[in-house]
Amino acid sequence: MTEATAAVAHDHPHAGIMRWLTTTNHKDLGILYMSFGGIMFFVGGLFIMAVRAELLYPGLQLLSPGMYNQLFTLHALIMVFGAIMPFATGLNNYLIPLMIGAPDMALPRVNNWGFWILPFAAVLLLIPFFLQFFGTGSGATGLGWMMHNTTLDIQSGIGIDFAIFTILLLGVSSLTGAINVVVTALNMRAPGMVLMKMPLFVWAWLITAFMLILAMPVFSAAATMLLTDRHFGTHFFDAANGGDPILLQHLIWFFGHPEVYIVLLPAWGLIPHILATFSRKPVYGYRAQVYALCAICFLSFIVWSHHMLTSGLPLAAEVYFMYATMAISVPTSVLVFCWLGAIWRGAMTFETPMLFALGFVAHFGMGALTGLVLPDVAVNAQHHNSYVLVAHFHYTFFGGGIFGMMAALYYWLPKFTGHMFDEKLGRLHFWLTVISFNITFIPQWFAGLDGMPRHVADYALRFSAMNFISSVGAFLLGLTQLLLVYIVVRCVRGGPKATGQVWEGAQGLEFTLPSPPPYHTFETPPEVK
Amino acid sequence: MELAGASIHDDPAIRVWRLPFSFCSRHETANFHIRQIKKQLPLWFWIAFFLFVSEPAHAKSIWDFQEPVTPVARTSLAASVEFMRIIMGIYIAVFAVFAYSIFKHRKSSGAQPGTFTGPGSRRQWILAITPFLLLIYIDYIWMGIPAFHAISRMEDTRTAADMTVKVTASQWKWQYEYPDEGISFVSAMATSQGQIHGREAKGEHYLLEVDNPLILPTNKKVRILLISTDVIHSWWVPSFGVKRDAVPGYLREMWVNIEKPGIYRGQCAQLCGDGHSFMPIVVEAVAEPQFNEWVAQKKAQSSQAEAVAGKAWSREELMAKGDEVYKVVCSACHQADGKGLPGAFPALSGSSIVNGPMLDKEGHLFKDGHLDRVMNGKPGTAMQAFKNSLSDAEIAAVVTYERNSFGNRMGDMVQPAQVKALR
Amino acid sequence: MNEHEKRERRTVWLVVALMLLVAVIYAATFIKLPVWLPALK
Amino acid sequence: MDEALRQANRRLTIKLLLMVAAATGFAFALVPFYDLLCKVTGLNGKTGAAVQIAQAAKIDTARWVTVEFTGAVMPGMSWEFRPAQTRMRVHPGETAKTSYLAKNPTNRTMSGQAVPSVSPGWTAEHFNKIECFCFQRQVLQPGEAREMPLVFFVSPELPADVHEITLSYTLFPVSG
Repeated sequence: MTEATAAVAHDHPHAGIMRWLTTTNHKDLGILYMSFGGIMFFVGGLFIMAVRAELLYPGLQLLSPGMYNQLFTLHALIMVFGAIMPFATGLNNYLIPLMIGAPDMALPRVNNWGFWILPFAAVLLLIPFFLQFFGTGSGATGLGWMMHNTTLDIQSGIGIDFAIFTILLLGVSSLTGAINVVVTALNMRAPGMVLMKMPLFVWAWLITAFMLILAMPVFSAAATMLLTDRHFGTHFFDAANGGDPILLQHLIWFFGHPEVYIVLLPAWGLIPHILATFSRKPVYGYRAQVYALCAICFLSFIVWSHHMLTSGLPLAAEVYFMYATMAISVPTSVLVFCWLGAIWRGAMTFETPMLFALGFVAHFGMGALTGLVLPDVAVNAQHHNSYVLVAHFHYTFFGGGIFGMMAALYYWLPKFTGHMFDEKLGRLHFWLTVISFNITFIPQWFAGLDGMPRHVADYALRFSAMNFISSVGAFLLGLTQLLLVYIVVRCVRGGPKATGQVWEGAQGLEFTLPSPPPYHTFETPPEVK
Repeated sequence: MELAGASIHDDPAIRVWRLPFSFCSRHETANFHIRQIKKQLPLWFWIAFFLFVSEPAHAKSIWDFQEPVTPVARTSLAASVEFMRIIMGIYIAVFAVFAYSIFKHRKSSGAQPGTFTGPGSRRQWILAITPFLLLIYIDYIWMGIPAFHAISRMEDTRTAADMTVKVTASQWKWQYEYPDEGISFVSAMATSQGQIHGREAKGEHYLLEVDNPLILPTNKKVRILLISTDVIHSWWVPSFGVKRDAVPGYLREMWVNIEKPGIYRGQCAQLCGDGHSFMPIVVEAVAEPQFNEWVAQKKAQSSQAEAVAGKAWSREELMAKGDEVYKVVCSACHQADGKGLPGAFPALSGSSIVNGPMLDKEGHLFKDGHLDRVMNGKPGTAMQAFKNSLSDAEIAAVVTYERNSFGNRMGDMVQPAQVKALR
Repeated sequence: MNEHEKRERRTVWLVVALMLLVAVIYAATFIKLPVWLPALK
Repeated sequence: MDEALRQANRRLTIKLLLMVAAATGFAFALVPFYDLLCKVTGLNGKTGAAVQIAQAAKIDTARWVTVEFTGAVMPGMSWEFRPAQTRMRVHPGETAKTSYLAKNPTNRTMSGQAVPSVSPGWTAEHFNKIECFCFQRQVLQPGEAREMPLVFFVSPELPADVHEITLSYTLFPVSG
């Protein structure tokens, strides 16, 4: 018996806590992943609240610079690896088998393993941060999320080593998850569902999984090399013995750039579902979107050095990376075009998921367009490592990634719980998020254009006004998210019954099931025409 | 010569960071900030007004950098403004269509959903392809060609430079060197810890002021060589439009040609540890005659210092001078009474290093001895190599002073000439 | 061999192939990238 | 739980423990393995960089290239280290000789390793060192000063755009 059939053979879940610890059921694991992502979203948010509180006024009020560095580094690592990626993985766990008519993921036990690595990785990352309050060690890593400075001199102590082990663990977790997705999507589809009929969300995740498989080992290897450099006397990144500190940047950005798309692709995959549902139209430009996603996947691997245009690359490399990066705008605009096509001449209604999807398009559009400016090397010399960059990637990561995840959450929440959420509160949450998000990040453009570097705990007086507004916006944005908790908890507890279809225009196999779907689904595969 | 001012190392609060939450914000400083912000608020409203209301003709004032004073900065500002206009244009065009669709194609206004899944007619295909052709045109021709010229100008090696300046970055200061003139000095932040921690009012150039600015002549092509001696730093003056990393062990270069005299301020732009925010760059651009005057003056100073170092100093002279230097350079960490700060900065009083040997019989520097520490610093700590920033006489004086103060009674002294020989 | 067994076999091969791919990239980063990348400097 | 299942679980536990032990062992074996790999393949410069012998390169007397020299000392080295001259003008292809001065003013025998770097970086392949102190570690006795010679030529293939090349040596402390 294989794992797949073995899992199905367990008819009933364990009771209580054992159910969640031992589960190999894709729906249970999906919920675990998503809950973990949600919790980490608030942990990472809390950290950035402290950072923004420090930046409210010029001068050092609350934090020492070392503490400040730790807080923004942990914020970034937690948000990317702890919140957005696990949440997207949770969605794929829950939805891919339902969307392709499979009984479960192909490797359910591996799936369980992949999830249970995550809490330990998170603990490992955070341990040094808390230990310092008890006088042990010098705190967590404070090098920025990609650790792109040479770590040999910048920070001794255990923080970076713990971060390295965290990265290695996350690598294992992501890779098992990715392999699982690839195998499931390629091998477990219901009869009749050819690849070109696979829902776009599954396509996006299949491509994401391939990106993970290609990029994550490089990141793990870079982390291992860093570890051996720090403790075992190798000299990969140590200039003293022929190593090259810039090599570390190359390796890390070789992963780091695809990582940006790993965060965004799942959202790009689910946006067409939502737009189509609430426009009551079929998906627009399905093939074009699949090809665009593939093209972005390919391009993301050949443009990494645009993150290091100020590190002194040769002229030829600068020109190449500039033009290659600009090429990404073409497949990305194909996606935007298809999103426009999805709502054009539809019959739209504006429930919360639709609002978030449209908010995604508007904010991601801003992030993407400014991304068109940044590769221009001359302009990049000005924008690189300034607050312009901070604003830019928050428009893509928050305006893209998180808005997408929230759209997905609202869209499938009635399917997961069987209850409708409070629509009024959902809309309130959306508008408050949009307003406070823009109050937070628009001023950062101007601070950056005016010459404010990022990663600074303190700033010159000319940046005061912008930072004050930005901090106030950030506090609002943080508070607003508490509303999301309230909405989700209330929806889980009860509320009006959701139908199987949930939304009037919803299509797809997952909406042929009752809400919530039974513990085991599609044990006999459905026939797809 | 001016002495290095208090730097980030001097601040006990930064070292004692097991207590990160020091609630030292004072009311009067908070009021001060609010006044500052009120003063700047109209600017913000103004910008918001232009961003959302005005036509692109005003766009230049929105997307302004700090005043560009080099050809490269002017080029990149122009490119940035034009590019920003283009993307705002694209954004407005695309989202106008979105907005139209959102208002027209709603269920509540009785719209009937279409069933199409892609462009149908030839007209629709043309409509679908055009934006992409336009985008490619923008990417590779409209902005792409000027961008190429801008880069080749930025990396220009065709024209020879008029002079060279070498910048050596270290945590958290810059050392500037004019190899052809034989001038070298260290430039560190001059803002006081009191201002940073809200005990004093913040000055106009808070965090953007240094003890020794880099002096450059205007209208000269200056090649700037960059290197680091610890981690990666990045040298950035927004008005110059150039930014480049200083990498340990690897030489990098860029160039500036400043067209307008003035004082230009920038900061380190690569996260480089705790003092990253406190590593400002100040460049004073002056006309060539003034620059030559400054060089002559610097040279006179150093030959004067050399002459002073050449003579034999009496103990009294050394002690008096040492007291002076100690107050400015050392007392912030090691304290006025030489007792240091337990757990953060070691005491000099009764220290085994201060009370240990500094020179051996042949006159060689005792490795890790007192004089070696003062001259070459201790890696990985706040104790920096003062031979880069202090003169022979100053080092000799302060070392002699430390060995014969705070209850230390070594009784010996060191002459500037000896220090000179040990550099 | 029925359809089910065929699928199982495919699953196993796919997993093995993907894991090999991961291992190769991981090893190549150590061995090859330091050799390739100097070309970029 | 039936007996068969319990037995199967026990076997699995033992297998997993063995795997952990094997993985730990492998991790320890990696260091000698890596050393061997480096020795065999010459990776990471372990075999030492080969000195390029000047071919009878044609001297391009029509062009001048300015070569600048500079030096940096890493913290922890109490040495003085600087070029004997800051710049010289050479013809591409012409063999030139200069030197760096190093002095160990301390009372301890110390060794350092100079790591070269050329700017603009992409001209490094056109900058050929025939004799260079950077290939071996330099040991200086207490108080010893040494003039370290450097013989080089700039390749005639150097693009015509380049007029200035800077050579920098960073002196790193060598411990152990």
